[in-house]
Parts: sequence; structure tokens; C-alpha cells
Amino acid sequence: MIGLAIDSVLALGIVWMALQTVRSDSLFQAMLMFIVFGLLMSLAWARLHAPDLALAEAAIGAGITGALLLVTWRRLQVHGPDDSNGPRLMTRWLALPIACASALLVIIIGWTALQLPAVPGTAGELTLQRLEDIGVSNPVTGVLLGFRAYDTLMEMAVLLAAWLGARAVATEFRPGVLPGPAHAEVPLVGALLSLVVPISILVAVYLLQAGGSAPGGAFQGGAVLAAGGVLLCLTGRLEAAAQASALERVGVILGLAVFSLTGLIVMATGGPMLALPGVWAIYLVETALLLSIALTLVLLFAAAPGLRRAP
Amino acid sequence: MATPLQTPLQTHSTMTSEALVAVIFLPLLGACAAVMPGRFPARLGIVAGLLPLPGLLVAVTLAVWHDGPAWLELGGWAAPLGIRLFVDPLAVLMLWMVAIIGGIAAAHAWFDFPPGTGTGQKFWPLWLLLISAMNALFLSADLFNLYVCLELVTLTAIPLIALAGSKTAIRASMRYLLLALLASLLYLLGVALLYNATGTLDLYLVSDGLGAAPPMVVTTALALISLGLLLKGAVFPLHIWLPQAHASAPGPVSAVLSALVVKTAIYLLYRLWLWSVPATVAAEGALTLLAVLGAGALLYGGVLALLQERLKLVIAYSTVAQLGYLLLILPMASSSAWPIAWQGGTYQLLSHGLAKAAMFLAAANILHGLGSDRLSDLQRLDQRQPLSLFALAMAGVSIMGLPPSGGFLAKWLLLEATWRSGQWWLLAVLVAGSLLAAAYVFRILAATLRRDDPTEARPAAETRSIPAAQTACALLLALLALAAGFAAAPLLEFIEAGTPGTWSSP
Amino acid sequence: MMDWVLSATALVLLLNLGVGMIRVYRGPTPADRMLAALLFGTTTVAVLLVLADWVGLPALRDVALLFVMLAAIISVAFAGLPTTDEEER
Amino acid sequence: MNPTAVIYVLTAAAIFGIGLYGLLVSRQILRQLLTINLMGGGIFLLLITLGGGAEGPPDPVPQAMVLTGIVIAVSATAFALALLLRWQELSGSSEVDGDAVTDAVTDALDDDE
Repeated sequence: MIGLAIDSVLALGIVWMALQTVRSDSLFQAMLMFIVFGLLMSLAWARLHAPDLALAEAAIGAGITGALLLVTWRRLQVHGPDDSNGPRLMTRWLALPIACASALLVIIIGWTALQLPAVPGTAGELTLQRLEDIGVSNPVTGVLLGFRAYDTLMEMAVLLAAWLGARAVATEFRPGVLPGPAHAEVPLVGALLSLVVPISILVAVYLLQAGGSAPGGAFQGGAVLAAGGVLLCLTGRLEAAAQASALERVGVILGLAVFSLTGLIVMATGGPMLALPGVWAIYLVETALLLSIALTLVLLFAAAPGLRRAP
Repeated sequence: MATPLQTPLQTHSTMTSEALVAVIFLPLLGACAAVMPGRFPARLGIVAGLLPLPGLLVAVTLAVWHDGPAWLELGGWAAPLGIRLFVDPLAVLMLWMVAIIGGIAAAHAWFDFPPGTGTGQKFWPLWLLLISAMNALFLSADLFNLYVCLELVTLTAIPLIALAGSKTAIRASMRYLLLALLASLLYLLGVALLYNATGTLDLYLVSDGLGAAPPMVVTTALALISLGLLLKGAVFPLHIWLPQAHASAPGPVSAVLSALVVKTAIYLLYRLWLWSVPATVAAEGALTLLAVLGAGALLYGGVLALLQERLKLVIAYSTVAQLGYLLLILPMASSSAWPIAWQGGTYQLLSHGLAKAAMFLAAANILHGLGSDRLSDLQRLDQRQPLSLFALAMAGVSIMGLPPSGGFLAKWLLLEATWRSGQWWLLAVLVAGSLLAAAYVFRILAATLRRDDPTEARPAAETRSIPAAQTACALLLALLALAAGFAAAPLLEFIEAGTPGTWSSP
Repeated sequence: MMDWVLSATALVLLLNLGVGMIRVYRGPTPADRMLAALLFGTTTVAVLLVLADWVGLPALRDVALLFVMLAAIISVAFAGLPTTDEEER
Repeated sequence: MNPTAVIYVLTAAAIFGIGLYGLLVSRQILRQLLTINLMGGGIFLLLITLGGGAEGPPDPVPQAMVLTGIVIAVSATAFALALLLRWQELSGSSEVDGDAVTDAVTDALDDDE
């Protein structure tokens, strides 16, 4: 009974936050609501027995996305007129029919989903039966780097495309778009950094290592490492640079290149494409993925082609 | 109605599977190389990523020609567990289009975006990634993997549009992006429902489970997926993002967008309705509805193309119209004329791709040379850029469907199929669509041949010369579009071998 | 019994979050929002720790750990944002 | 279906609908991006709940799908934000001008190059 009460409170919180994200008049407030929405989603994943997702949602969904939104909002304020509190609706007369249509869709989706019977012999059940063939005991890692490794590879290409796209549309390099250096340095920041940054590296390595048998993996680890990098940007330790250095470029393509080449080498030696030969290969690929994910996310956050140490 | 595809044939020789993998991974690794600084890695990436594709495709084509369609299980995991690639005549045809159009457009782009420097650094990694993503999409047999591929196509195509840099281009990119993301989400929601209804994500295994699933679930899932794809494929009335996006992109990008990128969604609609959905479930009504949308596109796009004042916008609206043909064939899937309809539809896919890419490249040359692509500024084009005009005219012949072009053959087959299946309303739409196409193509040609009004004419000093190779690229594509009308017999035979619903269990 | 206590605790903590949400929503000053956000971090960690036992997934403690780290970063991110009148609405 | 699952399925549907409504009626691009992310969250929640998350560890395949989806969502959002910055730089506004329907009509006759 109390269990249901917990679920209801959580569900109501999620729906309310979603509603406020859409409805609140100030854009800044909408973003805050969205970040809280991400936190609550993370709790929902925990409740739904999916700690892998709770980790990912906390680090990527709420953490990195939230930071990206806040910093972009800030840049919009600095570089243009403020219209974030202007009229929220596109066309008032369309709002009601669209609301009705959306409500109808909610009913259809809810009704449809509730009708779904349990289907035996799903791909997921097969995964659990065949997990030993991969050599890791965390089924999610098994799917991501074993059975459906191709998805993960293509997803890395999507992340690369996002960076390439952001680089392509960033017209000119505008120094000072990162907040931080403009403020007087608070004495505690240095101490905080010397504590948090090493911890973020430690946690990233731990999550990567744990991914084989427990929740965690390259994506969560990469996001945590990226969070450390974001902190360095926010406190002005790292600055945007007009060009990516060769090392940064290597870092961005590292995950995709190592993953593809491993797959191709296995294939060339007579194995099937993208079958990683053993757990060591999984960790090798995952390490490359982690580094690429972390670097790409930080570069996306900085909205700059490259980064350099602040003088 | 098409029967579901039975258990497919085994994987062919390892050489074929290696060629299939290379078709996806060479451009992908090429993109990685092009990210690195300097001219050499960029050139290496472009050449190694694009040049071997035709050679690889010859091997794949021969294998499919002799032994029929094939699977490749990635990682060695069988279907419901892992992801597999599937290659059949339709997929082979699409891969050829990517290789040819992508290759020729790349040659055209080489001059505007020199590899390894300035904008070239931004352009080439995205371009190669887009080629790789389309190849991956045409080969993938997994619904969720297709979602990832669709996102990759979107997230590489849109920055390429934005590279044009104009206000219109950025605005069009923004709108395209928002609608494309919405489309992906609709698709993903449908896939989520399908997975839970059938327990599999495999495009060709879902059909087994669909018969047993509650009809409401199947209807909702298929409706959501189709809606997403219609939005991505810019099918009337969801085409609102297309004209500005295609018209404001850099020339080679416009060519690939119109010839290939929008086709990815239509291709998936074919796969979904003609392969995944078993005959017992597919409602005749749904296919007819899709055809009605196609008819709407054909007429609306044709009329709007007639109203445009800028060459690239005419061509872009012509794309909206020409996509309509591809949906018109669907209601004939259950008739005896289906093989002909299928040949016609697939041939339209091919010939429109070639002709439209040729038109966009020619338009890019004209825009670049004259500094404007307003129809009123195009007069005396036959003296200023005769070869670009020639390419435009030849591609126009194919778009109108005049003999001896590939477009003529496609439309002829479509007419024959509608005639035989007795779908008179389709016949009427086909004729009206062709008349509209003729009208807007002739309008362009008339504008280019006009020579009165010396006051309005721009001074000749503004005319810039175009690298001969760029003119040649447009000409080559136009010639290919025309040549598709000759020696079509083996190609049509190959297409017919892949008609959905004709394979039986091995 | 233990289960009951755990779930009741989780519920109370969640309701706490709800009260915090109201503060984030109403503001009115950035400081209010900031403090509420910090409360969020702390309470979420507590909820996760309780859930770890209630749901029976020790791995949720890792998630709690991650939240502690991210909370520090979010505070800095907030502090990095200048206080314009924008936020005070 | 157990009551917990029912609660989360309905929540998922509601978030998706709220997101869709927000996307279609908002004129601020940043807010439209928020709503797209809301819709994605709804789909993810649906996948995990239907995958049996209410009773025990959910089906690993949807979990992997959601994990992939989260990374794709952040990639798309990051690119969209970069594009938005560029749009604001060129137009001086971070809003969509006019609404999608009337825009399509004006675009048909429009060439502001």
C-alpha cells in the first residue's frame, strides 16, 4: 500500500514537472523544472529496478543536459535581446485543439500499452539465457557491447556527428562565452576542484570497471568524467579555443575508430563482424568509448571546436 | 497483398559479407580520417571512403543476382538476439544510388569545399558520415538500429544544410531539425510498442508476432511509425520543412538531400508495409490512405513548383511532387499488376534520384555563375552556361517523363500497372502529375531561353566561370538519368526478382 | 516490519522532495531556488539509499554516490550563473 | 498488469502527450527542445515499464535501447543548442517566427536571400 503511495507521489511529481516545463512563463524556470524532472526520472529508474539507467539519467539526462541548457540560456542572454519571457504560445487559437489532440493521443497510447500481453521468448529473455557467451554478467553491458554492439557503434557515430555539427554551425570563436572567469574567484573553488576532479576520474574508472558485472559502463563513466571537465570549464580552468588540437581530434574519434577497427580485425581473421573476442576486448573498446564520450560531451558543453588551459 | 518474407537465405560467401561491411565502414573510417587536421588525411578519407564503393557493389550485386537476397548476422548472433544486415535487389539499388550520386556530388563539392582547409574541414567528415549512415540504413534489418541510423542521417544532413550559412538556411535547418526529432520520437514510440507486442526488433521477424498481437496495439504502432516516416519523408501535408531546407543548402547537399535522404523514409515505409506487415494484418485502407497522400503530394507539389520564382525552389517543390509517385503504387500490392507497379515505383526511385541530383547540381552551377537563381535572371542562359542548361534540360526530360529517359520508363510502367489493376483514380492522378511536371519544367526552360528585356538583364560582368569539372558532374548525372531509359531490361529483371511477396521459403 | 519502515521513510522523503519542488517553482529569489536545489540533491541521495534496501538493489548506492558528486557540480554551475533580474521572476 | 506498472505506463503516456503539446504550441526554440526531451523521457519510461521494471529487473534489451536513446537525445540537444545560438546571432531572436502552418504558406512565395 505504501509502495503504491510512493509510486503515485513519484509519478505525480514527474507529470507535474513535465507540465511546468511546458507551462511556466519564465524560460529559466522551465529549464529548472526540466532538470528536476530529470532527477525524478532517475528516481523512477531506481524504483523500476534499472540502476544502469538511474546512473545514466543522473549523469547525462539531468547532469550534462542540464548544464548544457543553463549555459546556452546564459549565452543567449549575453549575445542577444532577452525574449525568454515573451509570449510562450505560438498561436493561441491553435493551443486548444492541439491540447485536445495530445490528450487523445495520451489516451490511445495508455490504453494500447495497457492492452499489451506478456509475450514469451522475447529478445531480452534470449539475452539472459545466452549471457555467458559474452563473458560479462551485467546483461545491459552484454547487450550494448555484445549482442547489439552495432547499435552502440552507430550511437558513437551520432555523438561524433553532434560535435561535427556543432563545430560546423559555430560561426566564429567567441571568447568569454563560458561563464566563470568573469567573477571574482571564490577561495573555496580551488579546494573544491582539487577534490571533485580527481573524484570524478576515480568514479569514472570505477563505473567502467564495474560495468562488466554491476550497473555502470562506458556511457555512465564517460558522463561522470565529462562532469569533471564541465566543472573545469565553469570555473575558468579550461577555455574555448578556436581550433581543436590534433590530440583532441584523436580523442573525439577514438571510440568510433577503435570500435570499428577491432570489429574489422576480428572479421579479417575469420570471425564474425563486431564480435569482440573476449572480455579484454570489451574493456579495451569501453575505455576508448569512455574517453571519446567524455571529451565530446565537454566540447559540446563548451560549444567550441577545442579547449585549452586558461592562462 | 504481399505475403510475409519467409525465412531468408543463408549468408553468402565471406567475400560478399565483407563487401557489405565495407560499404558501411569505409565511409565511416573515412570520416574519422577527415576529422584529422591537414589535407592529406582528408583526401585519403574521401578517396578511400567513396571510391571503392562501386567496386564493392559489383561484388554484392553479382552475389544477389545469382543467389538471391542474403543476411549477415553481426557479431554472429542470430536474429532476435542480435542485429543483422539484409541485402536484396531493392537494397542493392539504393546502395548504388548512394555510391553514384554521393560520389558525383562529392566530386562537385571538392571545388567548393577544398578538403582539409577552411569549410572543407567542416564539410567532409559530415558528408562521409552521411554516406555511411545511408548505407547502414539501407542494409539494416533491425527496427531500433534503424532509429539510430535515422538519427545519424538527420544529424549529419542538417549541419550540411546549415553550412550554407545564410539566414534562410539556418532557419530551414532549425525547423527541419525540430520536425525530424519529432518524427524520430513518433517512430521510436511505435517501435517500443512493436517490441513489446512481438518480442523482437527484427524488421522481418516482427511479422510472425503481429498476427497474434491485439489489433489495437498493432494499429497504433504502425500508425505511429508511419506518421514518423511520413514526416521524415516530407510527404504531403507534412512536407512543410522540405522546400526551404533543400533550396537553401549548398548545391551538392541539395542533390543528396532530394535524391537520397528523403528516400530513406520512403524506403522504410516500403520495408514496413511490404515486408514486415503480414497480409493478414495489413489493411487495404491504410495503403490506400498512403496513396491518397501521395496523390496530394503530386498535385500540391506540382502546383507550388509552378508558382516559385527561384530555380532551386522549383526543383525542391518538384521533389515534394515526385515523392508522391512512390506512394501511389501501394494500393496495387494485392492486384495482379503488382510486379509492374513495383518495377515502376522502384524505377521512379532510381530515375528521380539521378535526374533531381543533376538538376540541383546544374542549379548550383547556374547560381554560382550568375549570382542569382531567380527565373527572371536566367535569360540567355544558352549563351552563358550552355552545358548547365543542357544538363538541366535533359534531367527535366526525365522528370517530365518524356522518352527515352528513365523517368519515361518509370511513368510508363506506372500507367500500365494502374490501367491493368483498374485503379482509374490513380491513372487520372498520374496524368495530372505529369502535365504539371511538364508545365514547371517548360517554365524553367522558357525563362532560360528568353532574350528580350535588355533592361532587366544583369550585366555580363557578374557572370563567373565554373570549373569545367563541376559542369561535367551535372552533365554526367543528367546523362545517367537519360541512359536509364536505354538497356533497362536487365535492371528491370533484377528489380522484378526482388518484388516483395514473391519469395518462397527456401 | 523492516520493509514497512523503509517504504514509509521513502514516502516521507519523497514528500519532502515535493515541498522542495514547490520552492523551486515559486522562487522567488535565486537563493531560494539554489537552496531548494541543494535540498534536492541531499534528499535524492537519501531516497536512493532507502530505495536500495527497499527495492533490493545495492547498486543504487552507486547512484547515490554519483548524485553526491553531481550535486557539487550543479552548485558550482548555479553559482556561475550571474543573478540577473531574469531569474528573480 | 500490476498496479505499479499501470501507474508508470499512464505517467509515460502523459509525459509524451505533454511534451507533444508543448512542442507544437511553444514559440521559444529552447523550450521546444525541452519538450522534445520530455517526449523522449515518456517513451523511455514506457519501454522500461512494459519491459517488466515494476516487478523485477526489466528486460535488458529495452534497457540498452533507453541507454542508447539517452545518449542520442543529449547529442541531438547539444547540436540543436549550437544551431540555436547561430540562429540568434543571425536573426537576433531565439524564437520561431510565426507559426509553422502560416509559415509554410508564406515560404511558398518567399525568398529572403
